[in-house]
Amino acid sequence: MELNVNSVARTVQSPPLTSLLTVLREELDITSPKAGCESGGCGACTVLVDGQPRRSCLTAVCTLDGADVVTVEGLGTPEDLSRVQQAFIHHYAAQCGFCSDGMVVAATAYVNGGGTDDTDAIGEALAGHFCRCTGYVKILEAVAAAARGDECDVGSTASSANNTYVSIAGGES
Amino acid sequence: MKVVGARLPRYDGVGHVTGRTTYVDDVRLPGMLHAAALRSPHHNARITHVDTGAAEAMAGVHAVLTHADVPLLVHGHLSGAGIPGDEPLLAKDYVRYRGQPIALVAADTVDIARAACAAIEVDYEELPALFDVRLAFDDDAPVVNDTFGNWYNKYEGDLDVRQIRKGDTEAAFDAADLIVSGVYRTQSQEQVPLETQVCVAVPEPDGRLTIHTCTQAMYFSLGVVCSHLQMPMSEVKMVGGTVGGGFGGKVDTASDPLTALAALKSGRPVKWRWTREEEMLASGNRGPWHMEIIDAVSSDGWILGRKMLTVHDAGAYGRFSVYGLTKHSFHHTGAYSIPNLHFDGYVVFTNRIPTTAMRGYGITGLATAIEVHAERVARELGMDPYEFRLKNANRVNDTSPNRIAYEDPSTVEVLQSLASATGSELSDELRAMSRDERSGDMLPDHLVAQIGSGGH
Amino acid sequence: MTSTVGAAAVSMPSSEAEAVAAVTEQPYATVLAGGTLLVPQHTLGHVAVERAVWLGRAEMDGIAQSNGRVTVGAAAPLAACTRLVAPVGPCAANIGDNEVNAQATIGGNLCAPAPYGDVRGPLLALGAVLRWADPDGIHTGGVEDFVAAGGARPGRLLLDIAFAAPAAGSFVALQRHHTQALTAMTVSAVRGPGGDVAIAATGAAPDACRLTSAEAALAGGGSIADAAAAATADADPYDDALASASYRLRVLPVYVGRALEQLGG
Amino acid sequence: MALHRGNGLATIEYPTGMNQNGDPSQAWIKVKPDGRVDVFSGTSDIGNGSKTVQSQIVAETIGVPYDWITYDNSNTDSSPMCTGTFASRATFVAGNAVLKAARQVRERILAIAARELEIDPADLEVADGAVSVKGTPAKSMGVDEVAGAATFVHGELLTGDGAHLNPGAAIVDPESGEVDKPPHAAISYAACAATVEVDDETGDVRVLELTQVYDIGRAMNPTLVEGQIEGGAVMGLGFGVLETCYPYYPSVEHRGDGMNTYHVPTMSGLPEINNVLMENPSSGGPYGAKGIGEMANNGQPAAIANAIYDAVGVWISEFPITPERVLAALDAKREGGGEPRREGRVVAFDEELSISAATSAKSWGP
Repeated sequence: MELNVNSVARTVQSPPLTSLLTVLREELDITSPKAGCESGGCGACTVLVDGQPRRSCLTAVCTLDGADVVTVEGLGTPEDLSRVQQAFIHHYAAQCGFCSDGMVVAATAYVNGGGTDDTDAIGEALAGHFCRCTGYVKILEAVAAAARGDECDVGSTASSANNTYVSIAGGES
Repeated sequence: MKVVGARLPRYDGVGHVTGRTTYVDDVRLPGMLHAAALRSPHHNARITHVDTGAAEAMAGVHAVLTHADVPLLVHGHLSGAGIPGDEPLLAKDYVRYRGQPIALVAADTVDIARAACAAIEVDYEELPALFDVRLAFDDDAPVVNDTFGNWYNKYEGDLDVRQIRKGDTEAAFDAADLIVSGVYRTQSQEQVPLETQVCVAVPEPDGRLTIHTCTQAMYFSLGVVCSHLQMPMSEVKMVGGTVGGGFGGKVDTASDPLTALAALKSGRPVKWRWTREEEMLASGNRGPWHMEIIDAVSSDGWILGRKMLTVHDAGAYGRFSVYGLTKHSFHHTGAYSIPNLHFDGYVVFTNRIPTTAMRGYGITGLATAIEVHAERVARELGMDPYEFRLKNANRVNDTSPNRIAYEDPSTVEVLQSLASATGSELSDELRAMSRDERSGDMLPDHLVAQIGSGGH
Repeated sequence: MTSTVGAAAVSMPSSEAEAVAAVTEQPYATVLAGGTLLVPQHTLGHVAVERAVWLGRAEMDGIAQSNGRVTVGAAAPLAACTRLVAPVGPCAANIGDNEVNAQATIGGNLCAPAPYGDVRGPLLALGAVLRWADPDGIHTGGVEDFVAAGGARPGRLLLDIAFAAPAAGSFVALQRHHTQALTAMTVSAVRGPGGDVAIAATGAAPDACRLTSAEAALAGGGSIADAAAAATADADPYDDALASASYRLRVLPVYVGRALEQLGG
Repeated sequence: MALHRGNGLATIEYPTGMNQNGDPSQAWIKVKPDGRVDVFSGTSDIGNGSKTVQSQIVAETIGVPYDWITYDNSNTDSSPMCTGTFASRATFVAGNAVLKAARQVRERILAIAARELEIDPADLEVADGAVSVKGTPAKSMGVDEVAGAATFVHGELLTGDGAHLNPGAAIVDPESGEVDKPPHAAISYAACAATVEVDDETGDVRVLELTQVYDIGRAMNPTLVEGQIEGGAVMGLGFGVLETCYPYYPSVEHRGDGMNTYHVPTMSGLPEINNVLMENPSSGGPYGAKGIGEMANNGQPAAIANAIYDAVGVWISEFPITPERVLAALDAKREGGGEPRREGRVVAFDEELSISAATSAKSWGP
């Protein structure tokens, strides 16, 4: 069967019930979708299938013949980062980075779908994507920034509005 | 300063958001095999018979490891600190927790490896299991740990308790206006790194081993691997440093030594990636703590003394639990200066997964206990929670339970800042407090003797 | 790590009739709909699949309404079912995150036992009629009949689910804050055209169940509080990772009360 | 149904570095002929940002731009010993190792530049990738030129090594617990306030707000330390009200085996998290740093428990604070129970949980 992966036509040989995640990682050597749980529970394997976010671990590859699959590699490159990727860097939305591949894909789908910068709406939309490092605060800020269309400098990072600094002697530092 | 203190982006941030960062599971090599483990279905059992013949005969199986394949079966992770080892890399005569690995299979595919594990015959004689740490001291309690019995007994040589004795606790309790006791039980928590335990081990043509590791501590893990394999450090190259979350759970070196042995036995690169279910049910997690605190308090809100009993549920083997308990004992007054202390702590073994490090190791549960207890005492006294805490908060040159003078404590300032941030009104007297060395009203007689000679 | 064990063949029928034929012929086939439960179990080696039939092209995902009767194809995605009347619509919306919700089907959820299978509750309350096919032919029956017949298994295909649009419906769930874990308990209530109230729960017993004692209390003129209190008689609570038996029993009346309040007079 | 709001707080302290010390870190640095700097350290980056922070320390200490630094922690062949990334030690202990190595490199750069510029090294300084004469900034040469000169004129390698080991391993007196030297590298302090909403019919707790103050020593990279604190807040939220490996502890039955049966915190309905970061430089850490990564999940559980008491008047002393525990406590209170034993000056809470209640093998109690 055929898949169009990141705009490249690929022929797939894996047995039909093989998950898209396994096909991408093990047959096509596209390693950005992560096998965080292989049960649909964590969101680290999310890719776009015909533009919609999909858990690749839950999707039998045989159901996708001819489909258009985009992984995070297909959203932008280090030289040409997408707006969401820039926002993730500028807002420090990736720490260990293991959830980031699926998170960036899902955030891209949210922004492309006309999602707003409303924190509750973002939280609902990405609720199935777990991150154990960030506490989500900066992910929410990154997605909101991307939804607004903010220009995000990838050479620096932003302070969250929720953080203030003082010195032991008192006063703002 | 320009670079330190600057809001620079992550060194590896671009790789993280573009799918380019390489984690261990992303390593792939020609001819790489995949491993799966046979794990104990029982909480406590004697292994009476193991037959790996059928598994070894399966097509696509390249190595089956049991305890007999491990050059040094028991390595003490803290042997450098004088704490003996107790945990076999693969179970030999007994399994002491459900999920304990008994064998590892390396095969062409993970499906074959799993099928081969299922084909290994193991006979067990089930034994009664112990789960409640409070019952570990009973004469008829099932025995959990073959090296130590039911609680660790080698502190500083041969003590079976980690203890702190400071000041005159009996006198403090005699003098108390109020004695408040509470029992606090905090739970086991899984680290839940998004990346499960994973290793790729590669036998190199020159006889060395390359180990792609998810460890939080490459040199520590190098030592663990070389000890189990009885190889010099020069023979093993750990490759790692990029970890998909750890939170303490990847100090255990859970997958490296066995994957390395499988690579050596098969002569092929081997990957062993744990499933999420294995991560949840068989990887080391934060241990439960049972803590009993009794405080002697004066009616004007001073904590005069504390008696504390801690029983740490370590699970079946010691790992880092003794370290965790010692750290716990050193901090059992929290952010307060309590001059008279009587602390007894035990590391108790139960037939559950061996517990290990997790963020805040030894102290997360302790801080929880101390602070709920502090709130209870304040409420019993009818005292404002901020006032009670600010009064007893450690000051410069107060001493810790183990007699180290606090150099730069900021509890007072941190609490004042919190009150301000949350709009909680503090009295002028509380606002005027500082961390400065105790004097005047802040230096009542009972705190004089504990003042240190350090400070600044 | 390409799967080599159980490299099942998958057929892709293009109509319901073809799907029935494909599922019921020997060797009996396993049904693949959204795949959210089957695919991970297959990946992890928890199920052996000899042959599978994918419903994605069988045109079994329609939702039709006529003469006050709603018919939902078994392969309708939960996301499409969220616009159905309460209690089934809100229940469908409560299952999974957005991605799982878009992919999972109502039939797949119905076929999955606890801790999945949340839609069994509202469908029981609605008195939904299921149609399913197996080698013996086409069967119709309620959720309880389908479950009693052994539920999903190779060779059996759930076709559709039909129910009369209720006068009113309500749905409440025991959903913990701050987490996405499965729902421990749901209560669905339905007021039929004749004013009679049907109540069903998931998580009150090992399988979804009607709360007939609570219904009887209402029918007998009892208050919401009476009905809520009576509900415990219908419970067969159990422990699992989500909630204890004692907690289930303790809060069942609370959620029954809330469902009935939401249903309104 | 009634929802009740309450506020609670907790204050905590936590050591930086391995308890009792004895945990070395080492690093070495070499400079390429164009002045670019290669740092070799064995510190794993588990998401905490050690690659970033250690690179910042090196850039700052040598006086070159951050993007001149290549940081290699990839293997044990090229990197010297580091005990690892745990115990909040990576910034403090391993950071000190790279700091010392960078200082050596800086001295070597100054020495070569002094020969090139024919001036006393003490009169030179390095900043922004250039060596210049103090007070005469016009007289300068780039670090790239210095490195080139070292390589091709002087036949030398600009390199440095550093190791950090906090003074010895503390020895503990087994009787008193007294130690002979500080068993930590530094101590940090923090406080947390929680606002919760409790459903008195179901026991369900929603955490609405977490406000936290952390003594961070010094923010090496403010964004990164915020990331630690925010991440810790949500992990502490999980510990406080959601997560347990053994829902029926001490029983081992009914364990959650995946992300949908073990209650991991999610993005939806996140509490409002506000932080105050207080700079209180440590005496021994690189640029005054302390390690705060681990303590970041220690304050929330008690603050939440205390807020629940404030809201509905019940104490929960078994964690996590599940709806069932809250509801059981509320039920006990409604039935007139749940009070501590009060006898004279003794107030005894939770006696039913105590070891004395379970066994006679260990006697303990007020």
